[in-house]
Amino acid sequence: MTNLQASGVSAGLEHTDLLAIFEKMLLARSLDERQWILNRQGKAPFVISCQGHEAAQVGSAFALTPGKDWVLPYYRDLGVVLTLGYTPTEVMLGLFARAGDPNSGGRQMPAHYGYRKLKIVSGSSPTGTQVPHAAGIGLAIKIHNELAGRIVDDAVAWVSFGEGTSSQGEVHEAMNLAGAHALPVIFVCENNGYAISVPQRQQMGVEDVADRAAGYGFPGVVVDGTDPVACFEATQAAVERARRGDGPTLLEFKCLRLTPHSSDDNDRTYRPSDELKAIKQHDPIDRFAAYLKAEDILTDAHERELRERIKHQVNEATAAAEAAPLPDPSTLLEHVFTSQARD
Amino acid sequence: MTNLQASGVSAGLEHTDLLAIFEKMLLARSLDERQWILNRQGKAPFVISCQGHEAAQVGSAFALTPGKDWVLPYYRDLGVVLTLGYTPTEVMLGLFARAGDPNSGGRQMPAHYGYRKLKIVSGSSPTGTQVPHAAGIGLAIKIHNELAGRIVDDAVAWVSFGEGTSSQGEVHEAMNLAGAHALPVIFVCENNGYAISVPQRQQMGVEDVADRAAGYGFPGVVVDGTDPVACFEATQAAVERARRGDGPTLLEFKCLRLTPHSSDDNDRTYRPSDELKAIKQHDPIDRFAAYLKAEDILTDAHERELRERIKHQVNEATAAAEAAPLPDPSTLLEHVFTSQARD
Amino acid sequence: MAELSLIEALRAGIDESMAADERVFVFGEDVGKRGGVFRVTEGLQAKYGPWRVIDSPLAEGVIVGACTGAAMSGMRPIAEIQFADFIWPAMNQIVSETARIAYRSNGDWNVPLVIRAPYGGGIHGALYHSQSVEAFFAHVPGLKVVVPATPYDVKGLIKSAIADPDPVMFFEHKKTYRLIKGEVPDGDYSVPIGKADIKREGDDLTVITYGLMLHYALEAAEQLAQTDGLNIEVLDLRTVRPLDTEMIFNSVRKTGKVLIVHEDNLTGGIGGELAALIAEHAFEYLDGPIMRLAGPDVPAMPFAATLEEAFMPSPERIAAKIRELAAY
Amino acid sequence: MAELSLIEALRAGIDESMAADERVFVFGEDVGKRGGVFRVTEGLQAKYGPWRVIDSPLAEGVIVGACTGAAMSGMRPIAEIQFADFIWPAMNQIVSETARIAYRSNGDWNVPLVIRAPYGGGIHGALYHSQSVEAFFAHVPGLKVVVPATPYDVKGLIKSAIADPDPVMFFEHKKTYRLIKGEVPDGDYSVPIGKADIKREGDDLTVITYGLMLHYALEAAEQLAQTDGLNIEVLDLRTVRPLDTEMIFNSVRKTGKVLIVHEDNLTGGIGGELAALIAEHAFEYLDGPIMRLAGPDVPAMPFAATLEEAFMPSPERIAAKIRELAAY
Ligand SMILES: Cc1ncc(C[n+]2csc(CCOP(=O)(O)OP(=O)(O)O)c2C)c(N)n1
Ligand SMILES: Cc1ncc(C[n+]2csc(CCOP(=O)(O)OP(=O)(O)O)c2C)c(N)n1
Ligand SMILES: [Mg+2]
Ligand SMILES: [Mg+2]
Repeated sequence: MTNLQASGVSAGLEHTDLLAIFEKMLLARSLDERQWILNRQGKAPFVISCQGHEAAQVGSAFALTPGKDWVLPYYRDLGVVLTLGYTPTEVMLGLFARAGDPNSGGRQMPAHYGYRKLKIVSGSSPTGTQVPHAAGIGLAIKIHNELAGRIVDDAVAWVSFGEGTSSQGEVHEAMNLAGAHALPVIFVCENNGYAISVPQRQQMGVEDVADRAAGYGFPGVVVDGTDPVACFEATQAAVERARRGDGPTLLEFKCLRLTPHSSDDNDRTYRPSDELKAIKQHDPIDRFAAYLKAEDILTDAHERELRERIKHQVNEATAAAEAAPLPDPSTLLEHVFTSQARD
Repeated sequence: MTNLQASGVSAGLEHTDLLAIFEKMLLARSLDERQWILNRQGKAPFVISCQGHEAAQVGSAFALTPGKDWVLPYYRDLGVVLTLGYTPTEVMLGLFARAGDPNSGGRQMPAHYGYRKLKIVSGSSPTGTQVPHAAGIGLAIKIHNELAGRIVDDAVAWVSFGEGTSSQGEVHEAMNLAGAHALPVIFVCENNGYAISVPQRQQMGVEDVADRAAGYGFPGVVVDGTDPVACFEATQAAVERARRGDGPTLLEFKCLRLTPHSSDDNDRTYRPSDELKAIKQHDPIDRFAAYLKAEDILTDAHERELRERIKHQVNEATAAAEAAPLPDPSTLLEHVFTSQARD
Repeated sequence: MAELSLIEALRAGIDESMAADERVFVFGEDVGKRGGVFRVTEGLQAKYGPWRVIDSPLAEGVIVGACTGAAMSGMRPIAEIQFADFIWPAMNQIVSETARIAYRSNGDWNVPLVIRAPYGGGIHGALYHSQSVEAFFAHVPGLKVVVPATPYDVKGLIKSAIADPDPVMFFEHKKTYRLIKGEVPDGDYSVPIGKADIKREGDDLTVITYGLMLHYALEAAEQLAQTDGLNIEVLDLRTVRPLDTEMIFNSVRKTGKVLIVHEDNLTGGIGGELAALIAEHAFEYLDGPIMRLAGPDVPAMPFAATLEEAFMPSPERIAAKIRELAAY
Repeated sequence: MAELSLIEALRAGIDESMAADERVFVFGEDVGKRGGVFRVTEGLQAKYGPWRVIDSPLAEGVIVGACTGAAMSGMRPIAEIQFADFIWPAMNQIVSETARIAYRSNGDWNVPLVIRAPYGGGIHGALYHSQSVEAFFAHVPGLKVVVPATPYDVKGLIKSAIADPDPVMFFEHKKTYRLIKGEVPDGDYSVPIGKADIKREGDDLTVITYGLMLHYALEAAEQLAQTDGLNIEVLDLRTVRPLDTEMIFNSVRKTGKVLIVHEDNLTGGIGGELAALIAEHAFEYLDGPIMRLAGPDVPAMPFAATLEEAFMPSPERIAAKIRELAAY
């Protein structure tokens, strides 16, 4: 984080941008924390967290153009979808499985994002299946440009997944395809060192997933995932490369998992107790706040005001979503086919 | 091939070994050529060739210990299975789908090898499925050694596949597993530049499949696949590494495909005609013969005698296999389950 | 009107759809210069260029996965799986993704994707180039599963499949590609997905079938008309999901006797679903047991001619089974 | 004798098999320290060490593929798929490899492998943690498919599965893990694969079912005995491939009426095969249509409680269907 100021400047981020990033990080954290409270209150059967990934998510998503670029997030990416335009209420509608949940109308578990109007592509639970979709969207963009003989579509496809998920064959197949045709895809590995209980050394024989990119013919970049500016910068470079038609990049953000895998997990059964203590020292929110204050971009008063505002937003979102109706059981059979729904 | 003599010596190969390698290469080529003739005569519905891969196959297999090491070849590996102990008649029984075919009793297509007594593991048509099996055999060996607290089983699992097949997700998954646990597996990619009609540049964004190994935490080695001694040496080093418990190696043998993909293919539809002419200049058999003669290891007379002997063997094998009975239709329902057959 | 082989009719259908809609592209192994190992796409790359007929890497998971992504982004991909036997690496995509994206997004997204694959045996394809896989996909809600048997139907159905806003599995019996010829109208027409077709009218007994077996069943029926005076109705499903229950039940009501014939293994094949539907909803019209004739329950069709022949249902075996049921 | 929950009985069976045979090992995601996300293997790594209970990478293809290789080399692996919904990346291995290695090698090789997976819904698992997948595998020759419903059966069947020289798919309904308790004998016993079990005798009507639905069917049967004086036979398949046709046909001969109940989607589910077998081989004993009650034909079970409930067959719905059939 030492060179964060420098990169903030070199990345062309204004102070207002840095504050906007901080705010989205805080909002993601607050919404996430509230979800755990609701879970303990018996009001939300399932929570899966972004805590410890906020810097990577918000920083990276900040380099995308909402509504233009295609985004295929995974279940931890609350920070990503908030940055791209989800409202807190929409997030909470998903948590409570309400009919108005934009992801799925309450059909999917919480955090299974998807929102056509934001070009956030519907995701699922099986790990890694979104990565071929991103390659396919990249292929479609490439086809448009090749048929036109020039770049008529400079959108990119941004897709994320955990380091555990990088073991899935489909992730390999997608990266290989993207490498073969220099497709405009940004592969983002949010590496938090665990796949549920399985530590990275049990998952693979390397330190850096980014090392794989060389085997596909494109750059792999390791980034401090607790530094939002570094994540922004790395993503921006990848986006520019992709828009130019130069092909994919694999970004590996080294993140922290500050919570158990999900509300169904108990990480004390497998995680050394001192490890959690140690990583909490690197909490991306605290670090970014400290940096912004050290640089006089954020004052204590401003931070308090921000936190108040966000708390209020989260309260409102929770109340609105809780009051919203559940899906009508009579809708169970709808949308098996699109044709059925549209004619 | 210039330093072939040096490597032959440094690899500890005696002249008799070099001649044995040459003989197996010749035998593989002869059996293969005969199969095409039989195909054109309408006697064999399907042929798939080793032509252009003989040096890699025989050289590499020569570094294994038959009956001790586990071998999972793919359909081109006639040279491998001959080196490990298949007789020409057994090969021809497979070609003619005879009841006595050791692979499958005539159930599988030709070249779908498998022979329990030789520890050649039954293979199939879907490309790449054998690679996880090899990782699993490596895992089993590792388990034996870990449970014993020392190396009680120093066998290796040797598995091969084409460069096109390296795109399959299962290949990635298997290499990743082998890398995570330093399993005694030797991954052999026989790269002939084509997956049926699809040239390598359309399959992947890299020159060398071997580059992928770094992403799994083990060495990847590119070897001239027309040089049997180089292939032997590289395999021997990988075998020693694996026997010591130091883990896998990915060997990439740059081979030539001197024939169409199979007897069902017509490569004139996609292969530049001068390309085939050019690669024929590098025919591994011719090159090795020239080398052996230059080194006075082989004389013209000896070569003639060898070719005569092999021709005779191939004749005998063809006649014996052709005369052998087809599977009895009443056996169709057998061996769906092992229990059924063994009790 | 022209007489075309099944493969020519299929190619013509794809060609016309590609000409009419620039969003349509083909993605699969060897589909480009080679025109596919069966030559279904022969000439199409030369006509439409390398970015509309694209050779994929050898990886079925990403063939279907990438096409699913492309379809979500607005394209109309046709994924070719070289042999139906090689569709399994794509199973995760098909079942978990392609088939349920409309449902899971509550209708926000859809996947207009055709997945084509040659299936079936009798061509010395052995254990891994002969399989019938339609029943697996017919068990997946969210998929339509089409198995045409004639040149007319294949062209009409591929056009419907490409135009469909939802995923369609399109299985072509590889033995019919060049064996089966028939009249195909010039120009545009389509055959609706989900409609069966009575390929031969009769009132003694209904044979329900599809694919290559349709032709064997018709052969058996013709023979029995001459030798036994039996008047067999032959119902070609054409689509195995959704099933055309109306036409099926109507035929059963008329004949009272049903033989189901498929090449796929007996246990768990389409025949089970058909028999269950009939045994529940047309029970009172049945004059005899619902019989099935199908491939035996072995993992697949062996290579040796002796064993392959022992596996395949044939016109003779179908005729024998019809006689048995007719005599009930 | 002790009263155990289903998960305790399952764990005991695995534990005893591991103690008895050093070739047995467990390979799957989170099976080690975490003891599996459902805790089936809890305590086993502590007992047998990290090389007999091994955390796999997150890749089902190689979980099954590596276990298949290890099994061929003489081990007796138990592969755990964390949720049945996540078995699809392994479909290629299971269908193309595991299931047919014995057949394709003409008996030269065999694959003694157990693939375990929790399946089924009713636990807020949503679209991807609720699926029933048994019918897909019951269509694959070369596989045995076991779906036990009681602690006694689960322990006896896991022991048979581990001892079996061929691949066995072992599906455990995750809602039964802690919900269902029962007497389990101390020490070694086994339950044979392929044998059904009459869990309740009766002569008015046969309900054929398995898994969680067994318990719902028994509840419905008890209720109807009291309210309607109906005497319902409840047949627990326990194994869905191979089916115990003898016991099935015997029950149908006795009652003349059959209701098949499964949680899996209706179309293409096990019910189809059952109905077909009965409609062919016990036709003359039928006093009414063969009815099926099953999960509806939607891609999977939604998350929202309202929709999940609308999906699940319940004791009440089973009772209503029994009444309908009994009145026929
Ligand atoms: C195909 C598949 N297998 C297993 C699971 C169960 N599962 C859900 S998340 C997860 C771990 C993912 O780890 P990683 O990719 O590192 O992401 P993280 O949760 O650490 O961010 C597992 C095993 C799944 N969802 N899909
Ligand atoms: C899963 C699967 N998909 C497709 C095929 C058809 N097929 C057989 S060999 C082959 C090309 C293999 O190329 P490569 O791996 O480079 O090996 P080579 O034949 O060149 O030695 C293809 C596409 C198959 N056998 N399996
Ligand atoms: Mg992780
Ligand atoms: Mg090749």
